[in-house]
Amino acid sequence: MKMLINVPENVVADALRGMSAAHPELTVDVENRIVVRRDAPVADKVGLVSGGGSGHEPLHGGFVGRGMLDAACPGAIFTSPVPDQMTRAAAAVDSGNGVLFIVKNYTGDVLNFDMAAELAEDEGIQVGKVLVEDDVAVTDSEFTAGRRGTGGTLFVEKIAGALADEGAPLERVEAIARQVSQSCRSFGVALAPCTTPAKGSPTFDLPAGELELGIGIHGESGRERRPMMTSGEIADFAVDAVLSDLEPDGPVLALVNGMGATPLIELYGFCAEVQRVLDERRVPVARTLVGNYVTSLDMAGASVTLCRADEEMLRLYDAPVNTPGLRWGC
Amino acid sequence: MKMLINVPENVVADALRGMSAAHPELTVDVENRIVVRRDAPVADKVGLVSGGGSGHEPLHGGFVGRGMLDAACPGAIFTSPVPDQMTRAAAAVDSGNGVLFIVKNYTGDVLNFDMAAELAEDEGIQVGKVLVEDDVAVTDSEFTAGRRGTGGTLFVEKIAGALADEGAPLERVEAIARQVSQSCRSFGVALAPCTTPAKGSPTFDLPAGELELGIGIHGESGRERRPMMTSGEIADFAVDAVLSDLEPDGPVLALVNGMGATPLIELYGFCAEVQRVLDERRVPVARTLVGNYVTSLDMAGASVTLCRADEEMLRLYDAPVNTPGLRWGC
Amino acid sequence: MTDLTDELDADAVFRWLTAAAAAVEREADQLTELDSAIGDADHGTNLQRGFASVVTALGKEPPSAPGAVLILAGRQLVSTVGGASGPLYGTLLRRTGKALGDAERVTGDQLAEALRIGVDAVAQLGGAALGDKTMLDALYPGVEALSAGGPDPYGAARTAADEGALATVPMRARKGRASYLGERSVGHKDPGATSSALLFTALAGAVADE
Amino acid sequence: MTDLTDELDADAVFRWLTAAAAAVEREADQLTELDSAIGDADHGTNLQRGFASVVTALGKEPPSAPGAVLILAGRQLVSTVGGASGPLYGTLLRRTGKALGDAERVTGDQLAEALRIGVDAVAQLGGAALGDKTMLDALYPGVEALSAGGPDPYGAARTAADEGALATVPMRARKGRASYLGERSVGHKDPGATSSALLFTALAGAVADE
Ligand SMILES: Nc1ncnc2c1ncn2[C@@H]1O[C@H](COP(=O)(O)OP(=O)(O)O)[C@@H](O)[C@H]1O
Ligand SMILES: Nc1ncnc2c1ncn2[C@@H]1O[C@H](COP(=O)(O)OP(=O)(O)O)[C@@H](O)[C@H]1O
Ligand SMILES: [Mg+2]
Ligand SMILES: [Mg+2]
Ligand SMILES: [Mg+2]
Ligand SMILES: [Mg+2]
Repeated sequence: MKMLINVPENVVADALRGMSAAHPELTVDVENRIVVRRDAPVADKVGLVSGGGSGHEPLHGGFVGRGMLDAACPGAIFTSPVPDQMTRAAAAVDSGNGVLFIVKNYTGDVLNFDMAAELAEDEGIQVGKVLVEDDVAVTDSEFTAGRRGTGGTLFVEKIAGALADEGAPLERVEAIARQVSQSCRSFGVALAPCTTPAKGSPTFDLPAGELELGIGIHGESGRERRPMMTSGEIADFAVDAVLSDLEPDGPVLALVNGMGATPLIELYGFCAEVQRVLDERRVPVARTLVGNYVTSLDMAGASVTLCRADEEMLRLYDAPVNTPGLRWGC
Repeated sequence: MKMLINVPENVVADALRGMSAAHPELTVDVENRIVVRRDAPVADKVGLVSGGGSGHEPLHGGFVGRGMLDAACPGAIFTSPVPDQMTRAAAAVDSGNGVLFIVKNYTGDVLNFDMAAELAEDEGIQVGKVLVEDDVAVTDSEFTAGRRGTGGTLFVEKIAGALADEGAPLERVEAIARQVSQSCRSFGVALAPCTTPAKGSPTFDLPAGELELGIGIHGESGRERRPMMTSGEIADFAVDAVLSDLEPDGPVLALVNGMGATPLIELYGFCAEVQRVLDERRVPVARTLVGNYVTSLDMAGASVTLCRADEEMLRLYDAPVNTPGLRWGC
Repeated sequence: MTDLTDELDADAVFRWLTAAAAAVEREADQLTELDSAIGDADHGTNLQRGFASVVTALGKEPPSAPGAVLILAGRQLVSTVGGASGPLYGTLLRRTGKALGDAERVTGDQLAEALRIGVDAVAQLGGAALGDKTMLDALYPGVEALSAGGPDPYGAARTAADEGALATVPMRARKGRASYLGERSVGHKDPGATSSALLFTALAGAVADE
Repeated sequence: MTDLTDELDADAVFRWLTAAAAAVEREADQLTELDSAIGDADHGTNLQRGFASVVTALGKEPPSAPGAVLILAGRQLVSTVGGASGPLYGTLLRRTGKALGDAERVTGDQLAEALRIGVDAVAQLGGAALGDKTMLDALYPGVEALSAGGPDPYGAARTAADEGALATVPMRARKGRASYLGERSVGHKDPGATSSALLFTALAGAVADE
């Protein structure tokens, strides 16, 4: 597998150097692996910190900026960051109003962020935490590490970021983050696996003519393998999987997300089918976002995230955001 | 090759339906294949129309909106649109101030846009035309159809769109579009070919351990095949190819563009190397844009576009833009 | 055997274009494959789409003059094909049709002369010349052989166009997308020349059916 | 043969961890391959990075007590590994080290007891139990066999940990990333259990060198 890289060991550091070159509005600490808003800490504002394994770009580093994250901590590829990163990030963004950690529910992320929270609290920083656990493909959370955090992360970071931008206190920012997290459900499919630089070969085999249903965003294979389906059939399957868990009774936000290597033209076509299914199920869609936002390196495929949205959440979703990966209203 | 589609014949129409669902700010005429700003025609403003084969998304449909294009005409995959589309689009966006056609230099695009211009002029619409021809991989333009239009299109559409947004007359908008076009040079490489839905198999064979230098954006193979290179070596080669043709004596705009299937983390790493080479060559970089903007379906690889930028061009580049694919300042 | 003094009517032209559509349909994958080697892998689907719509349009209200049939077909190609071949083939048929005027029957001589005008228009529009590895390398030999007359001018045109298409293999492309490949375009048959040869084959078949 | 009454010093622990680093280095591809089947293909590189930095840190200023060596190593793992295994192995070594206190020499019995405290801490931090198809399925059998003593307790621990790791093959994962696969996790050896077995192998080797 060919990659546009120097050596596997330096992929994350090289990318951070590139972010630094392209985004003067960010402070990128390549050595310590932290991406921070240049104007941090923002006075009288709760600081939002997220992070996780690299390979999901633009998540999380691409969501640092006004109206979203104050800092992101990228780990090695598909490997949660270490506590030192989050502690350092918390110190960099805390204006005295506390810091919220937004954590995708993976054992590694949870453990490392927990350790970081303890350390940051030792340093006198008030820390809130919210878990994103939106992947309906993972059932029986009693017999698993619990639902994974995937596409819903974007909505949590966007909406909580907007409330923080308005100057709300930590407990309110944490509460809305939790509300959004609990209102999101996702389902993903892979048409082709991804290849990590360190391994250099696909993370799983997927025969021609088959697809994986219920994949994660770390190259994990899915819950089930089936003969290839059309875009319309995939939309039926994915949307129904999400809806059966979410049961929305009002408008939703929809994210039609690419896994990295699926062309935008295919994603838009898939979006049309997702919209069709939602119409058929009489679910009103308030906003639709289409693109590669929560990716899995060069995996081909897509995920659908739906988020039950009340008026306040919609208002905050629409609020200005200015980050490399998501930008509107300013 | 698996794709997230229904049937190959409907890929473009399905994508347009998806755009329509996701972007209420656009009017998408699926049958006639035209994407138009919902508020078109904008009074007292020159209308900007572009288009070309599909498969390069977000180009061009994703660049319709305030500060960039007024309409886009997507053809079949990798096939220039037909004159009827551009004529119709011109009629839809003309406020009486005339329309500028932005045309990538391919025989098909040139011929079809020329025909459309004639027809539009017959209908009393004033039409200006500008060719984008920035690809330095195509040399000896005496013995070829001339340099191809690739990544530079984004700069032409952005900067001319900003001037049009300020209410400048057609001749000035056309003049700056031409100036930008002449100030841009690009070079692209492929690590893996793309697959068109109709053909269903890769457009060329690229053995493991080799890459194509000087590829186009239609799955054409390049000018040269070499053993695989590192990101740094590719940056050296691509930037030097561009600089030897461009010879900038002041700041440049840089576009580090993904061909579609290259993960963003690799693109940012490549961006770091491009920046390094430009530093070494003492070329000041005024702005850097990194992402998948002018793509070639699921091709893996990247291109570098540099654009000599004077004060005015920089100001217009920074001006507000609000499109699905490029958005800032509003 | 049909020679150049024999007359053709609108129906003969209609059969020619229908046969061309069938040939394009049959050879579409092959044309796309050729375009994949030195272009962008769409020539077959482009012409398939275009000629299918020509057949539909002619089926709806077939004009009664050969010229009008060609003009309608040409417009249809322009409006549905796109790419380089759409305007070029569209121009070929429209200009040929215009040159035929509105006579209800035309001789083979007249058709040959009109075709030459059509091919010249293609050369002018595309700025290409013989030997540039384009459709012209089949169109010119084809129309040349047709004009030369003889006992089987349509068969001769077919053969000449076929040979012309084959002769593009060693050429280095100087026009169209294949030109970007430079030396690497050598060794491949030009897709447009190949489809142009199909047009002459279809023509020979259509007049033989008369 | 070393038994549990024999004493170990900081150097022995240093040799243990150095041997562990070498084993991880040697087996990294294998560990990543196992993680590829039921995880995210990074366990080998994770531990490689972590243990390399342990060796570097210990090389700079090696503490003089076994407990301190383990605490430093554990901190190093927490700060460099990330993922699930970083905090878990970091906790294992830190808690074991803390339990050893700052004696300059400790008996095998003391080490076995401290290791059990360390493994319990891993179970508590990760919320996993025996049979969940995690590192615990090698750690518990290993520490159990070590505590049991006998003529070759370190060899017995190595064997027990190896067998424990192997016994994860038929298990269905209930913790960590492999749990997402449900039934599909059955039939694969757990990468963390495999690396845990390497730790016991390294320990047996290090005390045998004494
Ligand atoms: N300038 C030109 N003059 C004549 N024929 C041309 C010219 N450019 C391209 N062609 C013909 O068009 C063919 C390609 O058609 P097609 O694949 O449908 O369009 P595109 O190149 O836009 O994809 C070429 O094989 C060649 O024969
Ligand atoms: N909750 C847990 N308790 C104990 N061990 C665990 C737990 N979760 C994961 N593990 C162990 O961690 C190993 C995976 O480590 P690694 O691949 O480095 O981390 P990650 O899963 O974050 O990629 C698994 O094979 C398993 O043995
Ligand atoms: Mg991991
Ligand atoms: Mg084409
Ligand atoms: Mg073509
Ligand atoms: Mg792992």
